[in-house]
Amino acid sequence: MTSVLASSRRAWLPWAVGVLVLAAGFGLQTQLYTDQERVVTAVLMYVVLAQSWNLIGGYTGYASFGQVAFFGLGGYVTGVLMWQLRLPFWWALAASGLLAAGFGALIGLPLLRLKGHYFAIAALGVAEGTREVITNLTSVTGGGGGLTVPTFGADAPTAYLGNDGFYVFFLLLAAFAVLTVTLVARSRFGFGLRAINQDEDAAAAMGVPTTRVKVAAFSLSGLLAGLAGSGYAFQAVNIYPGPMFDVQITVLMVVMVVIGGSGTVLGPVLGAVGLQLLSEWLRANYTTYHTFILGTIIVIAVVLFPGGLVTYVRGGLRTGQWSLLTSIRRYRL
Amino acid sequence: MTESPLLEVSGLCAGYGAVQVLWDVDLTVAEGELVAIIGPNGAGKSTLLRALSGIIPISAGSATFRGRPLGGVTIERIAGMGLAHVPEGRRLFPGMTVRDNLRLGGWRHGRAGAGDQDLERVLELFPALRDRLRQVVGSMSGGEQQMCAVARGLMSRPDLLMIDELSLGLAPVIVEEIMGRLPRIAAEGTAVLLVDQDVEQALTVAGRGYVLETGHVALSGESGTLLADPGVRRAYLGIA
Amino acid sequence: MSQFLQATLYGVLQGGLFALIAVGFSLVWGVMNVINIAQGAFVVLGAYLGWGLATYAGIDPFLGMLVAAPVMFALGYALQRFLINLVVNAPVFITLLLTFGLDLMLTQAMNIAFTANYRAIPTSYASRGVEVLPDVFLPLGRFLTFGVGVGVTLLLAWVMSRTRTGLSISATGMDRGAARLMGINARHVYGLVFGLGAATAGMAGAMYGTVGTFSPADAAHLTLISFVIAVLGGLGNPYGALIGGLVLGLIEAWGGQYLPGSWENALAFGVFVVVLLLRPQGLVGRSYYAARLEV
Amino acid sequence: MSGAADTETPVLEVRGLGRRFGGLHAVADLSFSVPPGQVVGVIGPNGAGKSTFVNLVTGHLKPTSGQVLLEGQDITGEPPWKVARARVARTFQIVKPLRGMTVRENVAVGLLYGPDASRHSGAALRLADEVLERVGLVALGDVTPGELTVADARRLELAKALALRPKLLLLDEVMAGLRPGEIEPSLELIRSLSADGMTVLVIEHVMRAIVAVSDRVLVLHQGRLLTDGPPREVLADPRVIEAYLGHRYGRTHGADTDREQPRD
Repeated sequence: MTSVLASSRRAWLPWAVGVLVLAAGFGLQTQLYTDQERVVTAVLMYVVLAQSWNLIGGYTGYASFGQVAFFGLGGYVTGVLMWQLRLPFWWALAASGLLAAGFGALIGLPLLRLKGHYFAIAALGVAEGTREVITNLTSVTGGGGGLTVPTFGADAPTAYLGNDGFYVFFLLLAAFAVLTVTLVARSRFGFGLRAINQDEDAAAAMGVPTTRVKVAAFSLSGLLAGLAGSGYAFQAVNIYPGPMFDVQITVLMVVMVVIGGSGTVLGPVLGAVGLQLLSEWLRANYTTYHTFILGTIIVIAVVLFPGGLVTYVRGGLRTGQWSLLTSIRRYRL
Repeated sequence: MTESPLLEVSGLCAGYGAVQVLWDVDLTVAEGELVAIIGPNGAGKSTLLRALSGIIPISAGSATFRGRPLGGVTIERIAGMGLAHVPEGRRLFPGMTVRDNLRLGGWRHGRAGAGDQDLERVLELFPALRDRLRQVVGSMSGGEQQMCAVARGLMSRPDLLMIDELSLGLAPVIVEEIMGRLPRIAAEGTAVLLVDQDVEQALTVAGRGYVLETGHVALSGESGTLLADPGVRRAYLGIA
Repeated sequence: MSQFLQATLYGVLQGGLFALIAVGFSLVWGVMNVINIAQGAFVVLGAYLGWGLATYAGIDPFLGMLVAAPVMFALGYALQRFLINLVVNAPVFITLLLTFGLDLMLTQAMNIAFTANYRAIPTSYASRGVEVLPDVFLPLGRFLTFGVGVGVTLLLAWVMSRTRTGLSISATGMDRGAARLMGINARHVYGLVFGLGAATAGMAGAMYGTVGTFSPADAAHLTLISFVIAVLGGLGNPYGALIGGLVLGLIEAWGGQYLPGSWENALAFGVFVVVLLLRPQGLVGRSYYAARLEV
Repeated sequence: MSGAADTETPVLEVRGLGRRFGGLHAVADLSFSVPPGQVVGVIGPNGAGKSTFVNLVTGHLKPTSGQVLLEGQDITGEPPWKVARARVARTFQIVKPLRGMTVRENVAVGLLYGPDASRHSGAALRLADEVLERVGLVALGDVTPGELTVADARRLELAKALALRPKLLLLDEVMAGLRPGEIEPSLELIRSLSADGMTVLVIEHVMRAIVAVSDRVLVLHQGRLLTDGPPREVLADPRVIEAYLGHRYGRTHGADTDREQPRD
């Protein structure tokens, strides 16, 4: 996580670490019980979702409160294609990703003209509206009663992947998401996104076609969330509009990215892994108080590290300033 | 004058974050005095007023008002001490009527204060506002807005009224009208610290003046002396 | 025809309650630039307060809300003054995350204290109805909640525009820096605003409990409703909340009457997004709210 | 420096350019042209419409009337990024550094997206050092803009503009807030850019800078062109003094100026 120039001498290091982590992911699988394997699978899915939000909210600076729309859409495209048309999962997966990306471009064009929180809430409206449309297209989607992806026997276009299969699927998808964001961060496109995040007028004055770049970022973030939704729908078998478009999923993406460090490659990964594991651990050990404690932790983290953990550590390493009160001094009234 | 001045600034430094704008500024204003601060754009005039009213911190030097230090005091408290600041761009509450804006100006006197007496006093100074009391300020002309802003500042019966860029964007005849009221305000006991770009106007109404240039006090003295000083024009136009 | 009138009446009555649910959310957002995700939880908490007073002390919920309001006000004031104030100048989605954390805490605390079961605040009169026109019934309970909703919202509008304290709130929302230059204590004003937001939410909750069932799980939906209404009407404006509430109430009532399934919800969000794209400042909103926060 | 023949196609030409905000004419009926290689000072008191004019040329604002031509090509109403890719670069009066990026990365954005778009960020970052070298900021390449002094922040603003390798450079108060000693290097830089054939518009309050560097000065007042001519002549114009120092100052002191003028 060093700057591009400084890392040019040791450019291989992050890649090596990445490959090692991926290998460790495969190794870990052999050591896990079924329940634990499911937990880690969920963690990996959230890595994908957090990186999806990171692209548009973290790098581009457009906080989308409707990101779950892509997840839900991806899930329903897969569900409908496998249920109604008996298409194999892999085709449905590709279709889900492409449709979610297309949807991102479509709604991005009008929505990304809005600034700040107006964009955020318009995206929320789109997500809620999409859920309602899915709910009411009963003949296609099964409506509020949900739909069941055929998974067994001759009926199934693709055989169920099982716990091990979905673990590998989401491990590879998470690797793909992290790789995508890493490449974006270092590319011309990434420079454009960061410039837009800092100052759109200044970016435009340096030749960045802001609308085009923003829409592309939103579309790419839609692709990642759509792929995650697709895999989730297949894994869950029974899907319903409520859970597929749950606004809490969006909020979790935001929390993970912000707490980890938005606009960094590593932050969202740490945020997703840390928060999801913590949440699962609390759920297992403090069933009753689990969301209460989680809420408390979020409140404390937001007050102490509003810029995210990665940003805090990086700042500390650079300036030697580790005071936890810095951000309070900056943001209090 | 033997007693200590109303406002005393010495060696004041201030700026925004790491960026220092003012360097070692010395300045005094006595009770009931009308003082002008002039200087070209970017000289630090507004920054000085912002530092005095607590909007930005004073990084070095001191400023005292009635002998009490202003450094480290919150904006609200400084306003409560009787130091009113009419900010650049007027900053009226745009959706409110003139009357409501004026009422808020008298905030520091609490529920009992800011009574009809104060209102009557400022309306007498700016009679044009009398017919506008129920008008929403956003819909008024720039000149009327500036009158309302000055009147709002006076509603708190301050000991010192600081006005930032009074003439900005206003027609000369309006500027003349508002500036013409300032000596009377001072005569009635409220000292005035006027920041403006209109050198002639400002120095005509003020008794003394300071010329700021790139964050320093370049010149200071009686208005008449400054008006005749070629250094003033040099500060603005860069040539003699 | 009577069906249409009945739906319209129902929509208007529902709209009055919606206004009270959302007005505090809108005020907090408009004045402080804080999006309070815990708004729905405040409403549900108010409902539990009303329920508790009715169940254990036998206090009628329409009186109980007068107890709920000051309790919620104190809670809101303290939360702002001691917690939210620490990050109130941070970018808007930082404060949003903070209130999201609060929402999780409050909702789960209510789950623990009251269980997730659905409850209602029964009264002897709420279920009665009066036939105002042939085949058009006025449900008494909903009529009362409408009256309270509209009444309190208008009262808040009056307070905001006519009283000294209200003026200081409006002024702080329009230009915090200028308000502070008048000597207005912005920290206190923010506490008041958050307190008022919580108090109106609490009253709305007590009303909400008399006309239907509630549980902690309703919090998210209630926050979402507040979102839609605040944006439809325009931030920081009680009249805007009233208009937004009525628009949403009517869309839901008419849509529910004439559209199959739950298309009315899709319609509501469609209108929401279109309003945002065409008039981001809301139907009656003005853009100057929360415009100046730099000092 | 100037020496451009009138027959040459002007780098910039504006015809009847105007912009209204509500009832206010921020810029009204502005017409003039700038031949290649000229350094033109644009002055005027606060609110004269200088920054609006810059925004109209670069597409950050759309004009309500008139045209902007770049080397004879109509670019009126084009979005800012297209204008930038046509090699029109600008600085902002209130500096707009990309705060979350290092100084070097700031400049790289222009190199990646500008007219000579390089595809690879690594290459752009290396090229950025050349631009930083020119403005004297190369030693601070790894610093974030928040840690820069006013003078360095202005240099960065300039470097971001130069990353586009512009034909036409609009400098909106790049010297405001600088200490006298810091102004000379900026002037030196403008002269050297002009020597390379770049056309420069210097919008400035610091008069001595304008005089020192400009071939020609335009004075805007209340959105209109007040005068246009050689710097010394323009600054001696009583109307200009009046616009700056107030309406009576010009009358009482204007006469002195005529007497002082022959000194140079």
